[in-house]
Amino acid sequence: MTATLMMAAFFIPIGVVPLMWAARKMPDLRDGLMVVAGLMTFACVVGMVPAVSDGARPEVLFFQVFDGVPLAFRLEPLGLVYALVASGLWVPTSLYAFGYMRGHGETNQTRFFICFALAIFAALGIAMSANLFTLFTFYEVLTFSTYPLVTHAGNKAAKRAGRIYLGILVTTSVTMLLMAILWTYVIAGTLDFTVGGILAGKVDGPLVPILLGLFAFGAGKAALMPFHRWLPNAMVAPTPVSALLHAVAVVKAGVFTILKVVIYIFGLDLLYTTGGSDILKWVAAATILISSIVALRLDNFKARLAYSTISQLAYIVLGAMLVTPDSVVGASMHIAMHAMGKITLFFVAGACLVSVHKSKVSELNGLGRKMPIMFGAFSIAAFSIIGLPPGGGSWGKWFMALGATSQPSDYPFVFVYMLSSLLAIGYLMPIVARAFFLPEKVGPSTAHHEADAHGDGQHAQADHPETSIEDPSLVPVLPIGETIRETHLLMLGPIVFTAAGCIALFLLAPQLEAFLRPIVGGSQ
Amino acid sequence: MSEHEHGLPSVDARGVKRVLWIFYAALAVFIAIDVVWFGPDWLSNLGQDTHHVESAYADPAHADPAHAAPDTEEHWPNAEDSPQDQPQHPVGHTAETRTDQASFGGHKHGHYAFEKVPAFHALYGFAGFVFLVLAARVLRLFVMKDEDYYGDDAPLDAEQHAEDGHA
Amino acid sequence: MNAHLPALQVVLPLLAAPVCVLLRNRRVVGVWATLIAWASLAIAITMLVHTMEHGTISYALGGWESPLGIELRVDVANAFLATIVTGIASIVLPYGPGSATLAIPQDRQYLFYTAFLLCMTGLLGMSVTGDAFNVFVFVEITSLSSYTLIALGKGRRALTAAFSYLVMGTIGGTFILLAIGLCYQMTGTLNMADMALRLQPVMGTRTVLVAFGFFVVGASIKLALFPLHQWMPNAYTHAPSVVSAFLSATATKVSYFVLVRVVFTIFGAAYVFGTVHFEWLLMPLSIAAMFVGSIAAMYQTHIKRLLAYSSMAQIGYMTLGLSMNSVEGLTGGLVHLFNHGLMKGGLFLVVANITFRLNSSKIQDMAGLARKMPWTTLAFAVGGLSLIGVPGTAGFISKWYLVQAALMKGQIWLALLILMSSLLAVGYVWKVIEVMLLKPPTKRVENTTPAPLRMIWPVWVMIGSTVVFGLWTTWTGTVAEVAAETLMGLR
Amino acid sequence: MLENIAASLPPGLILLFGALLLPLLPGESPPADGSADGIWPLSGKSKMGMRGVLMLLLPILGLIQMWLLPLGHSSDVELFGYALQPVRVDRLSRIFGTIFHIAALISVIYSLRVRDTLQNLSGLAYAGAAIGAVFAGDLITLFVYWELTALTSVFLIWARRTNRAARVGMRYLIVQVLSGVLLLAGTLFHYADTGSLAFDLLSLDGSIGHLLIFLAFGIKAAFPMLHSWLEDSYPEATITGTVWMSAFTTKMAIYALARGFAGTEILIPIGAAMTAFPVFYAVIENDLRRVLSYSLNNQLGFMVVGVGVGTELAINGAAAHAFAHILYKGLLFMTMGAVLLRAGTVKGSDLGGLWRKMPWTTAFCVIGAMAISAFPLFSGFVTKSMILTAAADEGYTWTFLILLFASAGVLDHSGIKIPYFAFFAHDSKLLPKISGEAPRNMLVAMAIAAFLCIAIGVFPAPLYALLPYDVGDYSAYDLTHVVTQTQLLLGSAAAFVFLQKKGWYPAELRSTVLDVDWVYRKLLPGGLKATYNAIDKGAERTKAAVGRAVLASVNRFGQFFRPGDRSFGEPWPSGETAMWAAVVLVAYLVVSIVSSQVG
Repeated sequence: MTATLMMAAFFIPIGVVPLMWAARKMPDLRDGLMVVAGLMTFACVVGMVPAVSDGARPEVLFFQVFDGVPLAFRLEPLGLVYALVASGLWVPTSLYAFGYMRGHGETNQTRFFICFALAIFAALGIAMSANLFTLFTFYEVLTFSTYPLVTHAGNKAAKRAGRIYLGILVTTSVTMLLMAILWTYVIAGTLDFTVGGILAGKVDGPLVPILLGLFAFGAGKAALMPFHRWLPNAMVAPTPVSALLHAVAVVKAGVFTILKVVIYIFGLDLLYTTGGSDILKWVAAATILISSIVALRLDNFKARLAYSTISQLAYIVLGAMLVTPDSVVGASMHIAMHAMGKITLFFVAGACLVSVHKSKVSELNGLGRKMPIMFGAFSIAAFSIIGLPPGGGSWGKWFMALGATSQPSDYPFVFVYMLSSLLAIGYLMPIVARAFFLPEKVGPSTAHHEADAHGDGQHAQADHPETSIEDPSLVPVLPIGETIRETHLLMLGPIVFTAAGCIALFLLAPQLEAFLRPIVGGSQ
Repeated sequence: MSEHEHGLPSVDARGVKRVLWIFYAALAVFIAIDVVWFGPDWLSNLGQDTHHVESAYADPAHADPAHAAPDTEEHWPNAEDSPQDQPQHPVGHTAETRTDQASFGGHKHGHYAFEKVPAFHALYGFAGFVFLVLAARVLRLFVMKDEDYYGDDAPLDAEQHAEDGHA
Repeated sequence: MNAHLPALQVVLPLLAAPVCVLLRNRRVVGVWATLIAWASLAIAITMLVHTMEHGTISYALGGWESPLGIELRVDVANAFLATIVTGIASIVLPYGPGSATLAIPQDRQYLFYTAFLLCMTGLLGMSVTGDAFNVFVFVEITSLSSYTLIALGKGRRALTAAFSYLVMGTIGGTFILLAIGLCYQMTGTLNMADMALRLQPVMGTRTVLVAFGFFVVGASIKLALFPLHQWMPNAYTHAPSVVSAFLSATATKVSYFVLVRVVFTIFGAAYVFGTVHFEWLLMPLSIAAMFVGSIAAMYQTHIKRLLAYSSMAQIGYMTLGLSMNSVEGLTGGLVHLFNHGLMKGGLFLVVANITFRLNSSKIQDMAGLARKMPWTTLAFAVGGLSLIGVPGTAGFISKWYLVQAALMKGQIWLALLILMSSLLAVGYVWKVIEVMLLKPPTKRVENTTPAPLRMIWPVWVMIGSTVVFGLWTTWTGTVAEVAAETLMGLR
Repeated sequence: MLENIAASLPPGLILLFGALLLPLLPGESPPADGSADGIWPLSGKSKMGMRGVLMLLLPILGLIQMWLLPLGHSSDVELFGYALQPVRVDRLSRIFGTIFHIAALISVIYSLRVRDTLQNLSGLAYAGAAIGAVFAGDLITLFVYWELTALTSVFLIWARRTNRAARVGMRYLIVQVLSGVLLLAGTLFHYADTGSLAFDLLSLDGSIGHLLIFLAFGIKAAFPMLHSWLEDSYPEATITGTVWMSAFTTKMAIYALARGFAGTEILIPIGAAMTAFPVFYAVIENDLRRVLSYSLNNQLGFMVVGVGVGTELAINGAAAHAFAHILYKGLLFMTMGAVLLRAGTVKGSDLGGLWRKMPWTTAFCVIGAMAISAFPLFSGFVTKSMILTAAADEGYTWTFLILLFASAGVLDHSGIKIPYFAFFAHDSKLLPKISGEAPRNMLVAMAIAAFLCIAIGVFPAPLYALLPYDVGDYSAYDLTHVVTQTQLLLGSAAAFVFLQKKGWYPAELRSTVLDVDWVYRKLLPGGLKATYNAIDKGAERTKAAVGRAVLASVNRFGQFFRPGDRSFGEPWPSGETAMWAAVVLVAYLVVSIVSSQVG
């Protein structure tokens, strides 16, 4: 039964693609199909929660590809959490995307939504994969299915971003991740995710850090420095893409891979006893701090959020590299926590762009007065990202930092987590302060379309039309009262929903923790 | 001068003087109480230290909070309101030493001999105040800057330096 | 019945070729050739199944037993190769008319089919024969027919390309003939198996050394090993696209197979890798091919030439697999032989579609093609991903085996080089995809229409199979592994 | 039954969540923009409205609910397998809870006419968080409330809606959250060490966790060198915001110190230093609300000393002093707020003679000044003396003398400077522009606070009954105390008269006074900016250089591969290819010969 649900969840996102293609001439039907598919997928994933929580590990084996390496799926709590995040946020993002894409007058919407569904399909494939080969397969599918999304604008900046995106992701995954996978295969003879790891007793000495390094850097989607450049560049994509994919599905695929490798390939004991992750801890810590500092100085809204994402991803990597049960569980929790928070922030950034044509932090003055609900949601999500109650992010951080207290050599990382909170305040709270408390600036706004979201000086090409409202029913403002003009309901709804999710995760964190504890051998 | 500008009377110099006189009188009264009431007491005790309570921290058992640990569970009076059930204080000191000092009148009490010097507090206050003000004047030489020294009123935008997509 | 299959495999297309000349009508000829190809495919698959289950089939031509008579010897490897050749032919031939209408005058199209069938005969002959001299004969049949096929291309440069190929091919053929002659001189036999036995006592001689050298260089020219690849880009560029598709998918592959045969069957791994250290020459050249081919491809402005240089790089992978002298390596080489045949054949068919509509193979002319020919563009993208070696496509499987082989030999640097060179493929594939997807359409593209269905389905059969064989490796992986073990004498 | 309802609710939550209802009630919407100098305008009409009713109800309800909880009440929950105690009622937490509710009520009355609902919301939520914190029985709950106080209170600064306020708010928030994360880190280490999360006596025993928690408390308690956030931020909050802020954060920290580090001897010198150094700054500071902030810092010093001494009397003294202090410091900030509202500034250099226009405010200010200066019959007298006595009891002679000196200093900056320069001295040029007395609700709030200042001073018994320990027969009103304290005050005042006459008393000058925040406002940003610029410039140069080099080599490389004459991308003539065949053949022979030599 659970296996059926698993396959349903896996096939619905790709099954809806031909239907959407068939309905390409009827945008409402096409978009409706996507929402229905999203709801169904999420329902399937949620349906598996009780069983998995009771210890079930549904498995589906397609066929052997290499000797002992099948294309196979097996769901465990960590994967289910990732699947829940990816599928659960798909519906709100879809709704948001309808408002955004139409409000922004984007072209090629069918291609956009189809690639979107493919990306979700790939993310679910990653979440449910039973071995590294399956995971790698869908990892690459995710890379290539998101390329058309990143380059959606089709202008010079988008093309450049697409090159960097593909260049870094493919280079890292092929030269390092694939190398590591094959190396593991040659050493261990299997690639199955196994509780306790498959490498224990088979590797030692410097090979452990080398192999782990290949995995960690090879999962370029985790944006560990110095392979992080693709992420800010990918921000030329339309905001729904930035929100769901580059804050949730894609980047989480990277850290998810790292977590899976640490837990199920190496096993925590092996890394803890050999100290194989010592160097990577510092790499992650440096990434956290450097990217936060960079974020402090960026004026472009989405770019700032992108660097914040890099920093938050490094939290998770650091949590994984601390290889204590607490930190690994915390890192796993943080996948959900960060997803919920960051998607909200991106939604707000996109709504600012569409509704009031602002793409820079310095242009946000006074917007909170006009859009109190939206910026209230932003504040809550920002708290979550910073790691303050009542945002869910504080729990993830608690457990990761708790893991760092296990041995004195890890003590510095407690402070890294703490310091990064302060830096996060530094780059997020000014937005709140400006929006609510500074008088609105008068004067020409600089951002008229998405192309400027990537402010590398290469402004939009002539082939990108000026913003026009494709659908007059979607005027992107929602007037409430005299002074309040919120963004369109299709965007505001998801924003409120995900912000509420941040608080919900704060309250539901114990359940999440108990659900995830078995991945490190804890009790149910 | 302000009188005409504001159309309001300025502070009456005589009024100020009257207040000051009251003030001087009060000061004199309190010094007098000290000298007249407590004076003999002071003279008789000159040269002797009054009862000096030893520091609780002189006793290592008290000084080291670790020793107080067994008490920490009931450190603060949780359950009981009544005084006799007051739990032990971690530092171990109680109010007993205070019993002889609570009376109004009688001889001047204090912890230190210098406190018994007549008008000690008045003098100490005067000296302390003068020192404070003069020291503050010196301090001013070092720490006083322009009002907009930090430039906090400037628009926030100046703080954005980096090109986007930097690093 | 099964015993006669090897002979039938060669004889069927050989006899069918002259029939084309008699039939003349281009439609009838097209159907006839297609049927022959399908029949050949059926034979090849039957042989493959048979050999997988029962082992080698040996067929004495004309009843003369080897070593005196000519032996057709079909083991798993041979059958595997025959299947590839006939399989590709079966898809390309039905497609033929579309391309042919463009490039070749209608009244001479029967010649195309005749030459095609002859070429197929030669390739199949090379695949199944157990006789060294036969190899030369079939090499020449293949070469001569392929000169014709290339020369059928539009424009005068096709003639120069064919001529250049002819010169090089003749040199290669001559080298092979020389080598066979030297071996014959030393052993007095032409049967490969027999030759291998009789060479053993004289292995130390200079003659054998030189013979092997001539074999190697001759075969290397035929399979376009760097730096002897020079005939290839022009030939593929100027030949009709459908011919490029067929030749790129089969001709170089069969030549590769001949080299493998020579190495393992005639001279033996012990001599080649133990004494001569052939890998010292082959491995650097393969690696150079991988890199130089890919980099050169990146700089091309014509899509067919781009694919040709890409082929050169891909051949490097195959020879690299050979040079590793291990079952895994050879399996990788053989799997790649099959997979590359599929994807390169498919890609050339895609190009055929595009040039059919655009009448140009310049990359710049394909701007914005994704909007006008979405399925064709998608096919190119999938084929390109396979060239890159993205998981889920056939190219990934080859890469997996090769890297695994390198790692099992402990050659981590080699594994890294393989992976890095595959990255270069991203460069040249994406150069095209970017133009098709992101550039605003040119006038030429604006006025175009999608290719007709009859030209799209063969493309998708080829491209689709790269995806199928990218996930379902039971057939390719197992067969190639058995073939490799057979070749290396481990079975 | 009431008790059961009350028991189901942690104290503070009524305020915390009740505040969130405010925007939902009908009320006047704020004007589109703030006034010129960022002071949010008050409603012209005295209509209270639904929001006002709710605001008044919340602290009262909260106080009732809190008092319905019996001593010893605690609620226990398990979270992540940790035993947590979100509510623990004992006498220490109850006295702080009580005064926090009272402070909230007074602040509410003071803020009744603020039309910017966000300010009121923040203030109430802030009070709720602080109340929650003092009832927290475990460190995680404490951390949550600890951070909430920071998050809610920052809006009271930002609400001024100026660039300066935005900056100050950011600095404030970062420091406050720094305290929070230190608390969190300390909790982590403490938990790793002991496996317990209970918030009880921690003590500085050399463990890193306790040290971090101590620092966390120290930041919020404004220990010397960790203090400048206080003087930086409080004067920059809105008129009502400063009143709210003056009550909670620092006293919450005092509570936490009393709970966790009572009797920690290092607190005594720390506290003594805290009482002393701010008074120097207070003398030369021009902004009167900043003067009060220094004064606040100085008063905290007394409490810290009390906690450090740690005897029952000392703890009682600290708690009582916190209680009294919240009232009189609130009162003083309220009067200065009224001045700021009417005069538009609280700069000593610009003020003077305001008693003519604002007699009631002047009177309340004088009462507050006398209370803080600890004149007999005022609240400061009955509480501060407990701390001084306790310190002397335990033989901390130098501490005692410093506290005495600081008491004289308090008289200077709060007792004299504030009322004198604001309301008396020479008449200000602003005087004609001042429309009159403070609004009535503000006066009511001030009156309540002033009444309490005197009431406590005259009848300290009810306050003593609330204290954590039994006060026994301690009384502030014996002759010695009264005489010595009055002498001290009058002597100091005489010195003021003397200095004033001599012209030595420093004039009020428009200025910025540097404090330790210079390090992070000037030194660090400057250094960082220089570093950034250097990095940027370096990166740019490297980028340009590398870019050029790469471009050149790519071009050269490309020349070789790009289609064209004699390049790799173009087939060569057949002859050349044939030559390559020969080359390969030769290469083969070389290899084979070499290998035969080797092998």
